[in-house]
Amino acid sequence: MSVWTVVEHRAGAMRDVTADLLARAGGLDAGPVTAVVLAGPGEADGLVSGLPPGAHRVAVAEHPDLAGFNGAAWAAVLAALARREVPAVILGAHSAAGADWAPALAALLDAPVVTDAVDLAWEDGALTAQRSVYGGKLHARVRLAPASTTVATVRPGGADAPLPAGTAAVDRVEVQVPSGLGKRFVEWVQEAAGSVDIAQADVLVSVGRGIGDAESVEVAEALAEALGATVSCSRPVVDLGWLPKERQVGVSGKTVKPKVYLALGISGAFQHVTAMKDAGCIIAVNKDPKAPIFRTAHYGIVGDLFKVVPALIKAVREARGTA
Amino acid sequence: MNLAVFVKQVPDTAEADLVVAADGRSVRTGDAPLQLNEWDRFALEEAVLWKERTGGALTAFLVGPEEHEDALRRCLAVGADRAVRVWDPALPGQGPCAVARVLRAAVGDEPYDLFLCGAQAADDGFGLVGPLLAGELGIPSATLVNRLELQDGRVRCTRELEAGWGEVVDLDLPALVTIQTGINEPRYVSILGIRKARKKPIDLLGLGDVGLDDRRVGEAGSRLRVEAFAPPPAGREAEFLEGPPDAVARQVVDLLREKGGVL
Amino acid sequence: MEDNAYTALVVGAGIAGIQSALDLADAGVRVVLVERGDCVGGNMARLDKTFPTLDCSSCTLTPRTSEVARHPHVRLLTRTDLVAADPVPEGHRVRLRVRPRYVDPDACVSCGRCAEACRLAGRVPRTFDLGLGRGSAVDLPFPQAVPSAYAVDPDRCLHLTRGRCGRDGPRCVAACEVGAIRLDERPREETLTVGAVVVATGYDPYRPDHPDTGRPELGYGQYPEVITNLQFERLASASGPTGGQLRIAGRVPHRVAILQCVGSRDRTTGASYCSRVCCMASAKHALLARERLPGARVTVLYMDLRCFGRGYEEFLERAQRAGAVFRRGNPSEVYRRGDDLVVRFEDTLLGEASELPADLVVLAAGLRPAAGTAAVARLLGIGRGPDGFLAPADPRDPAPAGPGGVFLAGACAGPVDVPDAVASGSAAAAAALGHLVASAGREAAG
Amino acid sequence: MARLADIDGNPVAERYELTACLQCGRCTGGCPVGLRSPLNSRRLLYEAVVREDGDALVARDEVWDCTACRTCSDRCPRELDPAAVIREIRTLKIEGGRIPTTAMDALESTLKHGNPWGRSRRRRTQWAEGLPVPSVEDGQESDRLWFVGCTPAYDPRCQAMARALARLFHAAGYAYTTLGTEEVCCGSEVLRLGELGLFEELLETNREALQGLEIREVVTTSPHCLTAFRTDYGLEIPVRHASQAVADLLDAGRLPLVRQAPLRVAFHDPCYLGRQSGVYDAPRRVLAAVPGVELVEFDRCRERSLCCEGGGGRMWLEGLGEGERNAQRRVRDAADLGVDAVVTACPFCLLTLEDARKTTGLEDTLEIVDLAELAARALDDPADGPGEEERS
Repeated sequence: MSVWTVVEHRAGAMRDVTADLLARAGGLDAGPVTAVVLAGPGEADGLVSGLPPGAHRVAVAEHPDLAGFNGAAWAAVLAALARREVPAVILGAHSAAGADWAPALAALLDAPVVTDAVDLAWEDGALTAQRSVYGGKLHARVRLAPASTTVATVRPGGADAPLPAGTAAVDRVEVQVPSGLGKRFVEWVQEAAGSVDIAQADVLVSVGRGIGDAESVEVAEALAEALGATVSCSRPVVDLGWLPKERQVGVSGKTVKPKVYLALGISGAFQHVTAMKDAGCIIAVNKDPKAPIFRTAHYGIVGDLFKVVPALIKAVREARGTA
Repeated sequence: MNLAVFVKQVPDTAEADLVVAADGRSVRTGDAPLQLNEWDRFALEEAVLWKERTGGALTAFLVGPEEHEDALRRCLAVGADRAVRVWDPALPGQGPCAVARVLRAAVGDEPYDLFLCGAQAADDGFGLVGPLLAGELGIPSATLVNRLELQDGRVRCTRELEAGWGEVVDLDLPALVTIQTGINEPRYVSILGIRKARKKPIDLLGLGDVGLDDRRVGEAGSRLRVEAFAPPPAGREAEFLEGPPDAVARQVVDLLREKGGVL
Repeated sequence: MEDNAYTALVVGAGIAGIQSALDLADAGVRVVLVERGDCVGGNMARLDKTFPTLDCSSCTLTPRTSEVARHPHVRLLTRTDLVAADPVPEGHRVRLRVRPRYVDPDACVSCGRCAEACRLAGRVPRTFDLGLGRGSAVDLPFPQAVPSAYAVDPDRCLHLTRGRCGRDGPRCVAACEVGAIRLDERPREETLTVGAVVVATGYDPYRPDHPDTGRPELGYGQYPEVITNLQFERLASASGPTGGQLRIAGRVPHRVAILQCVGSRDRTTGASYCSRVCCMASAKHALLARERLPGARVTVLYMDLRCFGRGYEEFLERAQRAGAVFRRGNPSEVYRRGDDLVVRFEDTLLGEASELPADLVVLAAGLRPAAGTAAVARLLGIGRGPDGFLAPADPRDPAPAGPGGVFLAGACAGPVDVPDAVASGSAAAAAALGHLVASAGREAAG
Repeated sequence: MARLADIDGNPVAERYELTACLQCGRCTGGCPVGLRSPLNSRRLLYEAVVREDGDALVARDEVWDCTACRTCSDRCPRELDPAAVIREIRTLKIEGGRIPTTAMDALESTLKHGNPWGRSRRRRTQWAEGLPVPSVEDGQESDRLWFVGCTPAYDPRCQAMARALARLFHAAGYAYTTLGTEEVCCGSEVLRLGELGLFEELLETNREALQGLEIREVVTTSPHCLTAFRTDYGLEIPVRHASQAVADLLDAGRLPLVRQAPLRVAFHDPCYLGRQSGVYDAPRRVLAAVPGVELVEFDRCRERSLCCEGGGGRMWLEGLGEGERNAQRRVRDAADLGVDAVVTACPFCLLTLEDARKTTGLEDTLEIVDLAELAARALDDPADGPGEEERS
């Protein structure tokens, strides 16, 4: 019995969810952990050497059809390996990659599958998962049917500390990628800079009228830059010409659902709140303790944002430096 | 091009107070109105755009009870030529595997070229039905597609990855894609349009019609069982962070790390 | 043959009524000319110039008013209303009500001392000047008025409205050296039989501030710089409140906006019809403004220009060559911004909504049936059109209008300009004369 | 290619007699967004008559700029209805599905939740917490219905309008009931956005609610609800605006306004209250009755009141126009008049003016107050709970 962790990488670079996955796999207590590295020719060594600790064994498969990312090829290779070794659990990240290969793998193996688990447990020879449902309003505990192999993806973040470093045996495996997958990787693309789509941002630093004047928008921009976040705003800020319309969050602007929404000097006009209330985590800074934004925010800071924001920029830069 | 789109009707729970039933295994969504799953709106729009562009027919499929038919009416209102609803008393409680199996059966032998699904559903959020259905059909698939073009008899898909990245893959036809929000601008479906669609028939299929028995569907066929619903661990009521700016800033950094996966 | 066989009643002493009265009188008919106002001349008397010749209005009118005053066959009654008319075999038995003038016109020498003495001197808005100037409760509409006699405004005079004027009584009485003031005068009535009636009750200018049919969005009555076209005539007239100087609210305007079709061709004001005279009147006003206000920017906002009469198109061209700017667009509203008035309209040729700043806004107010038109119609059995104006019995024959020899002259039968009013006055007189002669013939035969 | 036709295929030019258009431009000339927007009603009517390609007209987006204030239609010398033609084009856009997402959200919310604000039906009565507001849900019937309206019920700023009105009604012993959480949107803005089908459903729902309760009179907080019931529903029973109800209570001596509310104010006539419903004097009567209030009129008041751009669904539409918004001009004009506050009597005006106050930097010098709020300040009991006036 073993647990496989499928190593996630993109354009030759390890993705940091891998550490999280290895920790999860170790915490599952369903057997030793194998990190499976699927890569194009010549790509694997770099990935293996950058592998975070936590695996007892590293299985490496290189194949021309594994270059780039092809969920069908990954699933086919993983299925072939899994049929050979029968791992109890094959674990991936609930990422764009995991969303592609994991279901395909489950289909090939006719295996029980669960996705986007926030927590996993191995109980009585079967996997149970905690999942966030109804937009995070509830959690559901689901139990998968016992099976020789179960496929699962987990939501990144919130894992226990990784296992102590050890020397993992690197095991190169021969793989075949079946022909007739009907799916070919073409290329990676990156969004051209320029036009900003605040609706796509994971983190928004949003400013309201309370920011005071156009120059103060720069304070918010500095924070956004430190965070790698996007600046958005409420309607009056657009009306004032401090920021372009494409940045506006509101019923007449854009509706956003970022993971984190930092509301600076936004007192919480309804038209604004309606368009951002579904953000994962809303942190509001406002000098007025009665500002309606605090009725929507998950976390509130009553204070002068010109004191809070510079402190925040400093703290973020520090956190980045040590991260 | 012969197109199929798969849709789901889900409760809009943004404002609803969800109540977990006494047995812990079902959820009362209160006054939450039903609506077409957000991702499916984009999938439907994409399907209609393809129909408009390439000609051919569009069939919409839904697995659900009668009160979910509105989703199919929307499909008919915006240009679906046929709507198929599959339902059977054995079906409630089923997971994505079983839904995919039911849909596979409902598709039958009809030679569709392109199948479209939403990337996930707003209620359970598995994101599984599409790719599992592709598996059942034995055709290539791509998930989280935010750009879809026809190129040399294949579909070229751009998949939305994290942090501004995308991945381009080609799929041979027939193929299945799951659609990410933002791929298009879903059109508004007017009440008059829905009213007109009420006059069009919706094909109702039972398990017998699609050749499945109830052991392969529903909870039994899902190999996944919801044991309990519960409120999420953290409360949603606002919590005030207090202290001097530096201390507050540190708390915010922790939050950013925890909630946003940033830092 | 009875005396009244050759007696005609002319109701209204505007230019049309005067023309009718003179034509009839010259033909030997005895004419009773009744006028509800203080003097003859009607609205034409208010005009400064007439188009398309830019003749002085009074030069055309005064010879006729003085002739009508001294014609031996014309009996002129001012402040007089027709209150009853009954058909009789000879024509109509009519009852006239003569309201007191409180000044004996035969005694009055028009010296003006009464007006100077009046306690309300300089405080009473002058009706003749359409509210622009201020006068006294005893007043002469304009220097050449016929009859050349002052008259007391019974709605203003303190003695008449309150029963007393100061402690020492009405000063006008004391001031009048010829003893012409008669504040105890009473209304009187007389009844007579006439063989023909010429109705020439004319028109009233549209009131942009009318509570029901007005256009409050144009700011008339709210901004002193917004006036009507007829008020503009008074401003331009040497006999007007500014002595003929174009000044408004104490300032000489240098941006003049003339707004066409105010209260005409506009169902929202209750008038679908074209008032016919405004286009040429506005061209005239534009020309006058260009001539008298050197360098002024004069803009006429119009939706169509109707220059159908002889010499009219040429007159429009003259105004345009003089530098008046004609922009196509029916103005929508007037508001104030700082010291300016702003006219909001769409320049439909540019296709642009525009704001036109102005310091004088002239509303080309349309023509409406005169007050009392309905009553006259009822008394004399005359039909009216949907526009409210009197209708001839046969639309192809403009003058004959009712049983017993009733004929229409001038603007009571729809908007007309001065030449047409004169022509229709003569036409009505000719028709009335024919009727009188024919009646006399039947009588003689019978 | 065919000329512009409505959704039933009737040529718009014939249905609205557009061939009778004088092309005078008075509609465009009076359009409150005309100076900033490409919307030109005169040209639109002309194109509806002469253009062979109606679809090209429908494709144009400037019709979303219309505030449905009806100035164009009110002023048309031929009594044509440009506002209705614009609405027809909006309907065609709706049926074609290509509409701004913000409007789409509002319409879909109205369908799902019975209000355009995306809020749950259950929360519709939250504004009234702690106030004795009767509701038919609690079995408190009356032959008079107070129709609270979506925006006063849900918008935190506008909830103060509803709360103030409730306090005034209570102080006067005014009998009424409300529909509680069963109240659904009147459909005024839904109709003006062109969503005929949804409007019909709302109309039916509200008509049935009224008939089922034997309501004899309706009082609305919002002039938009007033217009919907009076004009669009053609309700047989009297429908009055809150300002009229309060003015009558004052006239009857039933409302003791005793506390001083010393304020120089300008009254902003809402389009849907003034021009569209002819109610000009009732709010002024209320203002006159508040001790200490001095009314200074805007130059553009009553029939010429400057539309705040909140109507016609514009609360959910940004509009194409650039430059100063009318609401901004309005508060600047108010500042020039030297008043302390702009009083209005419409939730949309309240919101647009509140926004404008902030964007013009007049936050500290000018207050935007609802008429009922102002009157309630003069009531002889402690003011309403926590201030809810701060908005972003």
